Amino acid sequence: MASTPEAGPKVNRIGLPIAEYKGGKSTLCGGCGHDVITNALVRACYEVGLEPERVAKFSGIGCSSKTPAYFLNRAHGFNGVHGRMPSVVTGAALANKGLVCVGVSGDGDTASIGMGQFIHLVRRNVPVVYVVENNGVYGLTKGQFSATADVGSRLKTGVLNDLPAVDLCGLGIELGCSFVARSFAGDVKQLTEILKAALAHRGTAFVDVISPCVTFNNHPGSTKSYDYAKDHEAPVHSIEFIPFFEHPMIEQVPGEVIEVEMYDGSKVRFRPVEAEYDPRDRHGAWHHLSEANAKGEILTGILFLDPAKPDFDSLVNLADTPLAQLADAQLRPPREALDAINASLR
Amino acid sequence: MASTPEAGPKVNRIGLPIAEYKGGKSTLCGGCGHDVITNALVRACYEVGLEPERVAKFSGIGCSSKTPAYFLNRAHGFNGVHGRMPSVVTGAALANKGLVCVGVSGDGDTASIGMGQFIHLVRRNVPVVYVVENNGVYGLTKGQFSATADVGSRLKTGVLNDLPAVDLCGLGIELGCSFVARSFAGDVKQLTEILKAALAHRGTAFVDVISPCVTFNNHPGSTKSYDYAKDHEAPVHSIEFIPFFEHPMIEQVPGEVIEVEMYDGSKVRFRPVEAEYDPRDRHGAWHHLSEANAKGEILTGILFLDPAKPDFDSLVNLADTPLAQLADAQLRPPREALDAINASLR
Amino acid sequence: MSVNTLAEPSHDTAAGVRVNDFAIRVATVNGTGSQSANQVLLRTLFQMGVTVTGKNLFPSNIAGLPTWFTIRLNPRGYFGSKREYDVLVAFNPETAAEDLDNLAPGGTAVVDVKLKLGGRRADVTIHEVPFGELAAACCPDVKLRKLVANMVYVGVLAHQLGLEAEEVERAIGRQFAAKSKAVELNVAAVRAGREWAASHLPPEGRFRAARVPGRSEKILIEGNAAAAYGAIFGGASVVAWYPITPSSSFAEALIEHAPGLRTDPATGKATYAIVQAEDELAALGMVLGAGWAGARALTATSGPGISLMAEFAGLGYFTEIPAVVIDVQRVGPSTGMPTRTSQGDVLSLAYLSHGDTQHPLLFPAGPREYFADVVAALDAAAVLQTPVFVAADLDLGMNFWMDDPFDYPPGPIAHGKVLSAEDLGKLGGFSRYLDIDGDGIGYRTVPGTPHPKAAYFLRGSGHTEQATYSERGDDYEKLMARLKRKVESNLHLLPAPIVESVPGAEVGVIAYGTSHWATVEARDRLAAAGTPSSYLRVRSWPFAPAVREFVAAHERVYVVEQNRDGQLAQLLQIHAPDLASRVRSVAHCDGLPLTVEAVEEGIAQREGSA
Amino acid sequence: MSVNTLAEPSHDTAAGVRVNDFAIRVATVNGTGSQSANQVLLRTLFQMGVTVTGKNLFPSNIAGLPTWFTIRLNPRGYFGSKREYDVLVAFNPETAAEDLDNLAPGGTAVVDVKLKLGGRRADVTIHEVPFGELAAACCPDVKLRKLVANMVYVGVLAHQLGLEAEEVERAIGRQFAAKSKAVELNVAAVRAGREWAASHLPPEGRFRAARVPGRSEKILIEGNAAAAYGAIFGGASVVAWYPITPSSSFAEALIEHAPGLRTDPATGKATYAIVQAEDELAALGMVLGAGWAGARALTATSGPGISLMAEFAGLGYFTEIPAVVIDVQRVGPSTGMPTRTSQGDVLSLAYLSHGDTQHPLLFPAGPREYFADVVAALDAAAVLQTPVFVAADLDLGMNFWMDDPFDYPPGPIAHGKVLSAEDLGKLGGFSRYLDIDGDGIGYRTVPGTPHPKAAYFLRGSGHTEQATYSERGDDYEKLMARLKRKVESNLHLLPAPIVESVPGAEVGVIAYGTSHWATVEARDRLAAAGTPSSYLRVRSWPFAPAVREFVAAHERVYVVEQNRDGQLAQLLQIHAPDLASRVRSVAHCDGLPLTVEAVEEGIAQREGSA
Ligand SMILES: Cc1ncc(C[n+]2csc(CCOP(=O)(O)OP(=O)(O)O)c2C)c(N)n1
Ligand SMILES: Cc1ncc(C[n+]2csc(CCOP(=O)(O)OP(=O)(O)O)c2C)c(N)n1
Ligand code: SF4
Ligand code: SF4
Ligand SMILES: [Mg+2]
Ligand SMILES: [Mg+2]
Repeated sequence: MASTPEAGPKVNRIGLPIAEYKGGKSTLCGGCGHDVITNALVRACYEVGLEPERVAKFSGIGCSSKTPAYFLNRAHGFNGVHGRMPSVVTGAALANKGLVCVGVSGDGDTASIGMGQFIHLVRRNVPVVYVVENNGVYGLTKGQFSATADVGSRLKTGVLNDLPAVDLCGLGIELGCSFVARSFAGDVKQLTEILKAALAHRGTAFVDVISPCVTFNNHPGSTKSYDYAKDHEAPVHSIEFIPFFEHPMIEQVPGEVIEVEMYDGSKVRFRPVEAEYDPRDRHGAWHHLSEANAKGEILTGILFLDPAKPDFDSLVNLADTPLAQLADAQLRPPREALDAINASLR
Repeated sequence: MASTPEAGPKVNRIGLPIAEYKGGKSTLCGGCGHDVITNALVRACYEVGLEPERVAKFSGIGCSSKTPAYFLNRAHGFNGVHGRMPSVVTGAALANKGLVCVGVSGDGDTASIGMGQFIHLVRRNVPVVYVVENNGVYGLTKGQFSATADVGSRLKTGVLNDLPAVDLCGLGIELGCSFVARSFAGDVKQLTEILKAALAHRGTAFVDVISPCVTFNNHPGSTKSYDYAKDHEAPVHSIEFIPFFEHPMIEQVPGEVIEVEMYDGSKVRFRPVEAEYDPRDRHGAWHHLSEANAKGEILTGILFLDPAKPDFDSLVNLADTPLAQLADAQLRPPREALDAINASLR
Repeated sequence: MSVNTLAEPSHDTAAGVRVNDFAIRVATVNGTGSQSANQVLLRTLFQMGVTVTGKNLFPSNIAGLPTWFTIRLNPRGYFGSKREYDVLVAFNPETAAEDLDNLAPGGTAVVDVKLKLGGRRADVTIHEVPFGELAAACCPDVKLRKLVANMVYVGVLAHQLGLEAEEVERAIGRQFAAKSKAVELNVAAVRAGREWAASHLPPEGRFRAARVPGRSEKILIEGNAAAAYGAIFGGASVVAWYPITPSSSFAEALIEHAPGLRTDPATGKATYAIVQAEDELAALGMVLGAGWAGARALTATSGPGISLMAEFAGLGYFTEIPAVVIDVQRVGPSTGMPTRTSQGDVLSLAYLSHGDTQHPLLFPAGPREYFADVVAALDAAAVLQTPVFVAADLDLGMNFWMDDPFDYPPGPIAHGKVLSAEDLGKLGGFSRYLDIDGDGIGYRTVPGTPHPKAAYFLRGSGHTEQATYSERGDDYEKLMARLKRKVESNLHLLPAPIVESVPGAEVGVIAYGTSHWATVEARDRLAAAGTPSSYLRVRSWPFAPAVREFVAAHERVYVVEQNRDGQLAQLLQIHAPDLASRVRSVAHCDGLPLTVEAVEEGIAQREGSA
Repeated sequence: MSVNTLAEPSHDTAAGVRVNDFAIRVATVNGTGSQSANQVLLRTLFQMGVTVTGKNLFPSNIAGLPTWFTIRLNPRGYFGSKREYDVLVAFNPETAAEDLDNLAPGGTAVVDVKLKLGGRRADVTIHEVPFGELAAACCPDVKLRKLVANMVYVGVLAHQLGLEAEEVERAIGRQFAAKSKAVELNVAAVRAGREWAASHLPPEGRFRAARVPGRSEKILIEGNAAAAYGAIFGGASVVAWYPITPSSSFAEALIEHAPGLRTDPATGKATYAIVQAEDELAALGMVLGAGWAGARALTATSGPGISLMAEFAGLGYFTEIPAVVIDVQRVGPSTGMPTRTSQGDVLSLAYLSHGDTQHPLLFPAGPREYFADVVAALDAAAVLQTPVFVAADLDLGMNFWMDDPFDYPPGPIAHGKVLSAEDLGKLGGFSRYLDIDGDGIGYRTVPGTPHPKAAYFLRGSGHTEQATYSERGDDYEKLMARLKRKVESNLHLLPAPIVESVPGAEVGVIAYGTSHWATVEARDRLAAAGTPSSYLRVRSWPFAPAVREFVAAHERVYVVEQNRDGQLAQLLQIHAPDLASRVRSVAHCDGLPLTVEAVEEGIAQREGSA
């Protein structure tokens, strides 16, 4: 990998130092999980050698949704309205199929107000890396429970959540999302590998990251605290991402390792921790996840993956040139065409 | 059952003839599946001897959503806006916990525009019989595909649907909905039993009914036509509903039959068709459904059932008297209470 | 579109026969195929060169409820509706008696003999026709008979009105396009009707249609289809929509026509994307995402969709994203009457979203203008970098209109101020929201522009000229003032009002959109009755300076529109408070296309008490 | 609330010492505990009987950004804000220099010695305080030191301003309620500050606070908490909400206070339901469902939520469902400045939804009135059977205000025309939308009413007086006309304007909501400078007849408000077009509470050019 000490490059594949992937200064609380994810995104983009200008960043509203301002200053960003990022990404992805879309949302932004749009984005398999920074609360509005809060979790004020959590990964699997992952801001290594794989995916790459809110939901009694997540994290496999431009260190894939080739030729290797966990098996994934949830475990890893599913751009049969870059002659039919229409209407 | 020819009563348990459960004249197309469901609802309410005045009817917008005007004229009805029935029901159920709420929606109304609210209603386990009259299209706007249209289904115009269907039952099971059923307008007997069981449930009783649109989606090539559904229906069990006020004809439950007691003391007996189908097993239900979908089968029956899950009214700890009927003295604290507040603010 | 483009010599003849100057109402049940028959009638008259309008009044369900189709023939080029009808085809048993009662005295009714209405009125001519028998005779297939019966009334009318048989058959050919069996069947049914009429009815009716020469350039088209062509020729590249009457036919026409006109010949791939969104919030979200990313993006909806778009509309305004929204207005509020026409969304559109906003509105009156307005809106949105709304309505969108042919868009496609990588190379960077040119409009870049300084961060929260986050009051005030200036100092980008000044007239009349057509005729009637008036047709908002001048030049100004509260009149009162007392509202909305009588009476009454 | 309820004798003394007549600004970083310190300051002054306002200016994030708290003491009972501040606590390194530069000449600054600002200005007094050391000395726990340092500045100010030690400690006791350890720590910190000041600073500052006797009845409360009490005493039974600044504290206060006041003593169960909805569409949907089903239902939100509620608002209007929506306005459009105040939603609220609508609006100015307005809105909604909006704002909702105590609601709870089963037994049935009483208001029933004729079918589509489906134009027109009449002929249900007529004044001033406070003072200043004016405070819309009369009685009428476009002025121009030219807008919105200077200058300028 580009970041291993041996290679030790100051610049990446396309000659950029990591600084060129950074964003503005974060205005989040010190220790907020979201800042960790921001850094992982910076590192992932740097390591896979993405041109920052090819990236478009998206978000809704919330502390999490502020973060696109804190990475990739050289990429355009769209910080829209609360819960409606999916539709904005969909439009942008259609307008310019050459973009690498990266969306960051919160659990409130996606699982509460944004639920409908999220599901329809997944259904369309819109090409985007869709990160939910999941802290179980509305950070920006001062800590009310969101729809991903677990039954029995308590706020600092003592308020108890008695509604079942929406499991966005379970939902993703049910909906046939082509890339469903969960990680934890306390597990940066795993998170970074997952993000790199997500960037190599064509279609909706959904990544739910437990991202503790240190100000409102990191106390004992919370099920989204650093401590709780550390104690309950259960990775289903270890993940190694091998970008298309690198040769794997070990050519031979050992027997228990599952290798999946991504759209751009990159490879992801999974070494199961949970025996026989195969991320290509949708039924198995749902089953494992559902059982883990019942036990209170937080299953992490790339839970499900289907690199072959056609993405929305290909379903729509878009022209090769991005729509946003079409010449006028392609946008407006000639005068004769209108004459013919007029004639046909007589 | 009240409707068996032997008993042959002109009136039901509470002394009402079936005519008292009817509504206005339907303005739907002749042969529309929705009218069949309307009739099944009339019959179910009649047979369980519901007081019509205790019922509140709800709907969104669509051909399906017109139907609450066609049953139970003696019940109040609320035909609101497109896709937002769940929130309206939630408010009404809180306002008057004594109501039996019956909602009718369409696949467009629920699975497209209404997806977010639907999920949150299920999450809260709001007490309502929630029927989706599922025809895979927007009937009222002349037959565009909805989000439940299957991949590969074709419109009369030849337009092909290339997006995967949202399976509302699968979604319900994923979300832990406490009552998930699927039926078919061509199978009135099953449908009526399911609806009676739904009326006896406390919590969200979700019933997805394949309800062909004879005008826009009943042609060869459609996967929501009468013919297609007849050919592909796969009931997981036969269902017998025994209302709380009746003695079962056969006291002894045969070995393979599963009996579930409902909130009001009624019983539902399931005789598996699919070997070992147990509607109390959430994992099994999801698995069966998912496999059936892959095979193109339409699994019908009460797919999942959890009568013990607390409903929203009980979570909210509502007063015994419905909020809508509270006396003024319960709505406004006394003068002394305000004096004390004023004093506390000095 | 100018006033009275189709004026033609009067055809009134002696002996009380009315030529090309009457209205036909066909009352049927929806879902029974009567629409095809009515289209054939309308198209035949159009092909004969007659000035004709067809108004379809249909219920908000799919089959089984009453529907009326009204065709007006007119020798003076008027396209407005009138209250009365002179010829009736009563085909719906449920409404037949009422329909007959409302027929103008002296009129002619064609009714099914089974309805037994022959003796109901003495002051009209009632022809009782055995439709069932005639249909059975010409259509062996029992299932199709109901459909075919409709064509029988076309035949009866063809005889009575004197429709040219060739043109009827040509119209049938078009209506059923490739389906030759259907053509045959329908032609046979028309003949059966005509033959029956020839042998049972007087040789000529009181109401006659006669060919008008020199009309070969005219086109006949549904408004929404014209708008779809506008989108195609306007260069729209991303269209998101959610089905809703009466806007769906816009998207459906686009889906039909775009492949033939906007497919890349080399690859066979589409130079556009049309997405059926999950609702209207998502539709506008997609449009904003696409517009921001450099597409020419557009959506079409109706009232309920507009309400749902409010939040995104505010985002588009505040962050300056090009977007076009077509609102095919229907009767609100709420679901209201989904299949009835209205201009009730004007105020909502103008100020859509919380906070201070101001969205340019365009008001097309006919299909040719609707085409041009969609092109203009796409250009204006790109140049102004803001959502632009085309306020059409059901009457325009879903009815077939006769009009002059479409004009090819005059200029090149306008893309506004977009900086390329080369531009940035020269400039060394840019400030997204800085008003360097003094016209209130900044320069933008689109994502994917290959230059390290191309990016900016768009946000719906407060921002500086450099697009950085700001909570400073002065940044906010400056931004908001510029947004206002941006629109108001670039009004030349919007279609200009059309003024017809009548020297010496104390009265001014203002109309917009489809209210134009009844107003034109009402003004002529009022002038004939001694009240001449000047006229201004508003084609966009914010108002051009000419609007104020027009109000200032008249003692009393009547604003004609189709809503309850006189919404455009209110906008005018706000625009010109010093002249507000001159502005009087003639607002009328019952969901039907505005009638000449409603306008005439509305103005005359107020003039009487002036 | 009347004008100048708190007038008190001036306390200005000789030797340039200003008593109870100056403003303090505390500049800190948010999330560092400074809010508690500022509350203690404010509360101490309040307890001393001083007329005092506290304005919290905070950023839209949770921690680490600049925040300012401004306390104004005033001997004439004014509650408006003024532009200048006289005493500064500069605690935020990032803004300290700018904050110091803006201090009024002659002012006093308390700054951290570390900032090295001692020599920055000669025309103000700068006290450099070793906050770090002082905090360290009194707080052994390193983690808490940052918090405690805030209390040290309270101590320094207590010394300089002459705050009564007992009252400071009482205020700390209240602030930290049961947490006795926190109380101790903070009391110690205040003492440390005071002692340091006593030994290092001159014995008395130029700015002094002095007890004002006879103020024991006053209350101090955050506006949204007052509104929550209003909901509790107004009998609200179903409240649905979605978190959004600056409305969340309304729901949170309700969640805090309802259990103690609205629990059924017999069962321990709640006589209300509070639901956190998934978004604002759902929140209003729940409210409409509950209102229809007979609950007194309410929601609170801010601008973006209002936009999302547009469709449901139209449904509520068209189908006549009681509902109350509190809009705690912030700066829009879009996300805008979520933690800044504005009156920018007025037009959106008035006409929320597509189609013709008209929603009653209430404009509370202070907490006591906010309480009363929520009660009044619940009653008016029930009686009028329509959504009623309470248009508050961030300044009112999230700041602490001194006010007279709450009045117990005068009459019984108003439920409007609801028919019981017995009523139906007597009547034999009813027509939901029939105007039998001639006041535009029909009778309704609620679901569950045990009578076979109780039911009706509510629909957002066209309907008859009997609530049956209708697409008839005349039914629609009749319904829409009645809806208009219903509101406009029952304006007595809404709070009446308050008028202060000054004989002979040519100038009239109109304000509403929180714009009132700066306006009161600006009028006094203008009068002193030779421009006397009459005053009308609008408390609801549609306007009562008195508003028109007021405009008619003055040559020039200035409408003061906090938005860009002069939205209420526009409503007034529409309301009285014949007087529209008299209406002038003094609109100002930078997100900060309106200042006296902005109003004074706004009017004076326009008067100058009048
Ligand atoms: C329409 C709308 N409603 C409400 C809000 C207020 N709001 C801002 S952020 C937020 C929730 C954020 O929660 P989440 O997405 O979980 O992000 P976090 O702050 O926890 O990272 C809410 C409700 C808003 N901005 N817009
Ligand atoms: C906000 C809004 N958008 C769009 C519509 C138009 N509309 C009416 S019904 C309908 C879809 C109905 O589909 P479905 O729920 O499947 O009902 P069906 O007619 O098929 O029974 C749509 C899109 C509307 N009424 N409101
Ligand atoms: S409030 Fe919570 S989510 Fe927001 S920045 Fe602080 S720690 Fe992060
Ligand atoms: S259009 Fe389809 S769904 Fe609607 S009434 Fe007709 S058959 Fe039923
Ligand atoms: Mg969160
Ligand atoms: Mg449907």
